[in-house]
Amino acid sequence: MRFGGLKAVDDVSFKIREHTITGLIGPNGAGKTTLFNSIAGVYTPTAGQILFKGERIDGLPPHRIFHKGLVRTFQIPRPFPEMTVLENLLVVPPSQCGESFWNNWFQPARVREEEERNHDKACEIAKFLNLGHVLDLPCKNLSGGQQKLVEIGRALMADPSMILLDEPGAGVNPSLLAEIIDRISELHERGITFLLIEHNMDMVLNLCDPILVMANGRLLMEGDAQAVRSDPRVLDAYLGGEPEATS
Amino acid sequence: MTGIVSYLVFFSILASIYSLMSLGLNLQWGYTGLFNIGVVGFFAVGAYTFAILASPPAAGHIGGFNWPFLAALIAAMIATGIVALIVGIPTLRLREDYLAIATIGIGATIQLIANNMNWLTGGPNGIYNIPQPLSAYFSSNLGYNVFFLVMIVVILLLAYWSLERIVHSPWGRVLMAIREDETAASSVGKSGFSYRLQSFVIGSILMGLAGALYASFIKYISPTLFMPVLTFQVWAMLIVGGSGNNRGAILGSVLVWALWTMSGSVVQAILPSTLQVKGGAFQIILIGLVLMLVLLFRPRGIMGSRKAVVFAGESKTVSGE
Amino acid sequence: MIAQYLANGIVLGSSIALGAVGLTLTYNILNFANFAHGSLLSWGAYFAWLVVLVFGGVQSTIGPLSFGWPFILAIVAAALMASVLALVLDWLVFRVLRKSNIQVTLVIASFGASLLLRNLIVVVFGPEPQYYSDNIQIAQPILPGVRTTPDELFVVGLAVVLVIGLHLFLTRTRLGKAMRAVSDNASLAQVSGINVHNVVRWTWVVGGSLAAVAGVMFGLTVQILPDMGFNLLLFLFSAAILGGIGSIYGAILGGLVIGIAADLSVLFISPAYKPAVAFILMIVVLLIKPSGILGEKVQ
Amino acid sequence: MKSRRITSSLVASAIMGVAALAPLAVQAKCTTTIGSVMALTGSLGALGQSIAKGAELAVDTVNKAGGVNGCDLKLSMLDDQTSPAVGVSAAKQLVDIHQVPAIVGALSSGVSMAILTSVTAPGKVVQISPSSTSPSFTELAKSGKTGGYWFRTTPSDALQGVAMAKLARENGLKRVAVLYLKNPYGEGLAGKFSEYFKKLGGKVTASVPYNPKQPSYRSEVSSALGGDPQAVFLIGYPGDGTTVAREWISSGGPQTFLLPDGLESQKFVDDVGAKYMKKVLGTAAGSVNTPSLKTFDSDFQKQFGNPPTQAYMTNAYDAVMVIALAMDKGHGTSADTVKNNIRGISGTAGTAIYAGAGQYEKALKLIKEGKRIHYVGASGELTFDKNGDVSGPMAIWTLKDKKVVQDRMMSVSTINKVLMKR
Repeated sequence: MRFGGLKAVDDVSFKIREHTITGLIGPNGAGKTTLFNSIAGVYTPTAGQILFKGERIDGLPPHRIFHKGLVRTFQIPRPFPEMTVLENLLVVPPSQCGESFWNNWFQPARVREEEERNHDKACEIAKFLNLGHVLDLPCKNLSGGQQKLVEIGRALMADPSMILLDEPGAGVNPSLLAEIIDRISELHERGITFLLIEHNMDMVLNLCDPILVMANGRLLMEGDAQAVRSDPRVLDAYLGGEPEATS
Repeated sequence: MTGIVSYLVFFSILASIYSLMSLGLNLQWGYTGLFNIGVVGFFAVGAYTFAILASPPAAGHIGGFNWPFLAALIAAMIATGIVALIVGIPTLRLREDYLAIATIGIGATIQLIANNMNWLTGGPNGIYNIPQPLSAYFSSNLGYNVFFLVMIVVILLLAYWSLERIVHSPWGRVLMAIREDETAASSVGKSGFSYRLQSFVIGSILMGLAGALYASFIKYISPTLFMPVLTFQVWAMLIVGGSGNNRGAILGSVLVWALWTMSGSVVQAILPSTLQVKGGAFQIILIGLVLMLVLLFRPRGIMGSRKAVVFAGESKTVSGE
Repeated sequence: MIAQYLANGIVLGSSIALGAVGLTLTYNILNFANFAHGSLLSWGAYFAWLVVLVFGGVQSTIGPLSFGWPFILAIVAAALMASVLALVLDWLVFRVLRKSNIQVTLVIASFGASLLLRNLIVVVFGPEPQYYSDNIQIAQPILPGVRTTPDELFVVGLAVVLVIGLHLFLTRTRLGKAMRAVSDNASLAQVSGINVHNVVRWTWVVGGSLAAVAGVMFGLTVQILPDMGFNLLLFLFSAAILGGIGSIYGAILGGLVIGIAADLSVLFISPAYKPAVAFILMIVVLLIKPSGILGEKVQ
Repeated sequence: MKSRRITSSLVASAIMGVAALAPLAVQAKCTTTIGSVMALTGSLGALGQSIAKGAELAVDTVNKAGGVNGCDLKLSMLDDQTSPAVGVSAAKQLVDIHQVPAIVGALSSGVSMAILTSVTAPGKVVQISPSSTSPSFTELAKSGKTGGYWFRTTPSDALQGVAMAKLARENGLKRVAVLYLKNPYGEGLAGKFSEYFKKLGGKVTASVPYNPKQPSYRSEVSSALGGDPQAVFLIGYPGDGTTVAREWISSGGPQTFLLPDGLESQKFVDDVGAKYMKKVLGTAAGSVNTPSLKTFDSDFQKQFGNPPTQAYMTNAYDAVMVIALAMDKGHGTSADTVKNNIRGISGTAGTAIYAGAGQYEKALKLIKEGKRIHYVGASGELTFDKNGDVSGPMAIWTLKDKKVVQDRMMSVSTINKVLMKR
């Protein structure tokens, strides 16, 4: 992946096994978010392939990748600010009958029935994420942590097989963080695969296996928490004299 | 007293026609964030299609199809929809401001066609023998106008009801999601293009419908009517009434149209005689100012958007990567 | 006959090209379609007219041209004043809205500003057309079948000089390079230590100046009118999009293509459709190659 | 909650609107109100404000001479902003709220026609336009859709086109290019001129329309220049017309100009530069042979402190005079009185009545005595045909010492002779 003359992600190759929580760590500017955006379809890689369940997905637009069951969240949460939490969740379910203009006129019963189903599901997910009491608030009135939960909730509404989480723990107070970690592991047990970028080492080391380490746009190593902790290259990468840059 | 009633009926008919346009624009701008500054172009397509199809034969231009009112009305809406597709398909895929540029172009182009394609539009002389539906059954002018008002209010309510219903459906929800944050919408699987196109076409069809009704009511259309100032009028109506709010769109139309028809007298009363010629300019300056100030201080219009939520400061927007 | 239309097209294209360069610069660096750009063009023309009036008209003339040295001064002054106007506009309106990062809000605000600025001209200077000089230049044959006035040649020459100057500015000076970097990738440029705010200011200055000069050129060869910038806006946008938004050389090329196409179209269709020609060209380009002729990135 | 608020504010604004529009109820003396819709702002604003003065002068003249049927004549004038939608609203206000029997206006054909089809014809109110020249009005009248309520005090384009064709041939011009504004006025005039110029043995080398407010007219002028014309017939108004004329001169076009009434303006000549207009042949509806124009000029100077400078001012003046005289003749103020008596005070039968208060008094006396009169207006003789159109002689104007002057007349019979030609 290049921007002008700059290589942001170069020669990165890895596999994510099903039913894992794979962590992706690395210093600022390592190319993690770029990698993420390439997987999610925001960028088209200049070279290389991205496969999901054996299918090539590089070059597909984000909404097509979503429909394959691969869902993402954003580093800085992007809920629809003027819409309520409930509405944010209700937007998500793929291929809703009522999303077609005509079905609202010609199949109102089907639309209503489906709407009720989605509504129940949204309430359930909101409850699971502890958002039940703010369902009718516009998202712009929520705290940053709650907005992260809304994003996770949106992801769940899609019944995804894999979720890309971009720094779910950043800027979240400790009690909420614990809750987020809790939810992730619970969802993992339900069979959802995760790939998450995180700076909070505790969280990554406790939650993730395996862990990928990136630096300067390259993959440095892959291994479990133990291996990452003991690898001197990782420490080097974090402390090394590379210039800081925002990712 | 009958005079006042008669005038109010007349006023309400025109205000309703503007309301239809303003509702169409509200779907495009208020709910989808599409910046259409060629409203007058779609209005003109509707008006001319109706006039050409519904009129008896006339010298100098194509016509004489004598279509029944309803058929011509529907044809006008279809024609406007097609024009909207032609403008929308190349531009709605691209960045938002391309639509603005394209719509200002289509507005200008349609005005040029209206003024210059004599065989089609009658050129500068316009089309002057447009029939009114059922006018033969009314002996008094006021009686007919009352009938027309009832008809147009029914159409307006129908449009309002349909819009309210559709914007509160899952379809409308996606529209709003795209307006709020296109990237996030795309990350949850909603492709902006197709929804934007639908919204754009439906909104434009309402403008075309307004044009057809105008042509039928006034019985005469000519290129002088389709000046850019009409687009600004409709924008002022929506912004004043509150974009993102269908009731606001209608309220704004009534208020601004009342102001507009009286502003001539107001301008005459306020401005010294040496500046009177520039009254039109002052009016537009006022619109420009209102547009900018509302954007700066009340981005969602005076009535606010659909939900009367507590305003917790400016809408927080999130910067991208 | 064709040669004459071609020549007309080049003269018209020169003004459009300069205006379009300013437009594409602001579009690319500030990231929105600035509908007020046309008004900068009109204001530039009126500023120059004011200066000419201050000098008591354009009595002394240079060679065969219709104007004297005060007019050259007027061009410079107009460029300066239009830059100030652009900066004020930015400070009052766009600076505030830019934070919100919603392009359409900026676009609609610029549209409001354009309404305001255009009609302010009507209020201040009146709606009638004005001319820099009461004298009319008679076109002389310069090539077989081509007649032009000395002023028109001056306009084309000035456009060429400015384009070369702009090229040198963008490739040779630190500021120019910074502008290109910001237009390429603003956040990257910021990281590499470029003062983006400064670049934004200079973008307004360069864009405003070019718009003003385009306005003066247009006023010199046609007339000065409050609506002139707004009427040219479709041409400017078409040129910028045709060449590829963000591409400076594309805008120049686009300006010439639009100018020539509009004037040549008279051979086939009624001159009445001239503005529509620009619009249709633009739509066709958007359909075939959305990034424009010389545009690099697909939006 | 909210809907109630909306409803109440709607009602409030409606009431306010009506209150603002309602005429003053208490009036000391009896008053007869007629209406006027004119472009006081918008693109024809500059034109409209001067034309409005013509109408105001006529009202003043009538009132000085004792008014209509002994009552003061009042003119309620509303602005149409040069927009049909605003124009019909204004006209409807006048008809419904001010209850006027007759409306003078509008100026542009597009606005006048919209008012005619949606307000005055269905509402059975007389409408007299001082300046709408579109041939569509004649067509509409022929089909009976105006109900006979439509009149105009400006001759249709046909007459002037014919007069110009004749004038051009008289001056030995064989090859003329036509550059016309693409509006009903320009199109009508250009069409008639071309038709009769050909019949008279001339050749129209090019007929090129131009749209208002274009950034440049270079290519229009270039295409008009093809075919090597001896002169240009330039149709339009000052403003764009000025620009086209300058472009024409600059492109090396012959400096012989045929100009219609729309460009009979000193400002136009000054802005273009009289030195570039070697020969000017102008036509305008009007009459230099009647005392009416002189009276109008001097009354106007007295009233407003400056001489009248604009085309159609006299036509507006005459429109008001005709309405007043028709009311006197019919001893009433209803729309039908005006409609039915207009032809009884115009034409050629009976005693000629000219402009001015003294003449109006004379007319009142003659009417009382039961004598037939006919009004000869400041814009010329007014003979309304069954479609509400007038025919009259044309004035020929030109430049003398850089000033616009009318120098002779072309009579109705001369024009008719050309019209008969096959």
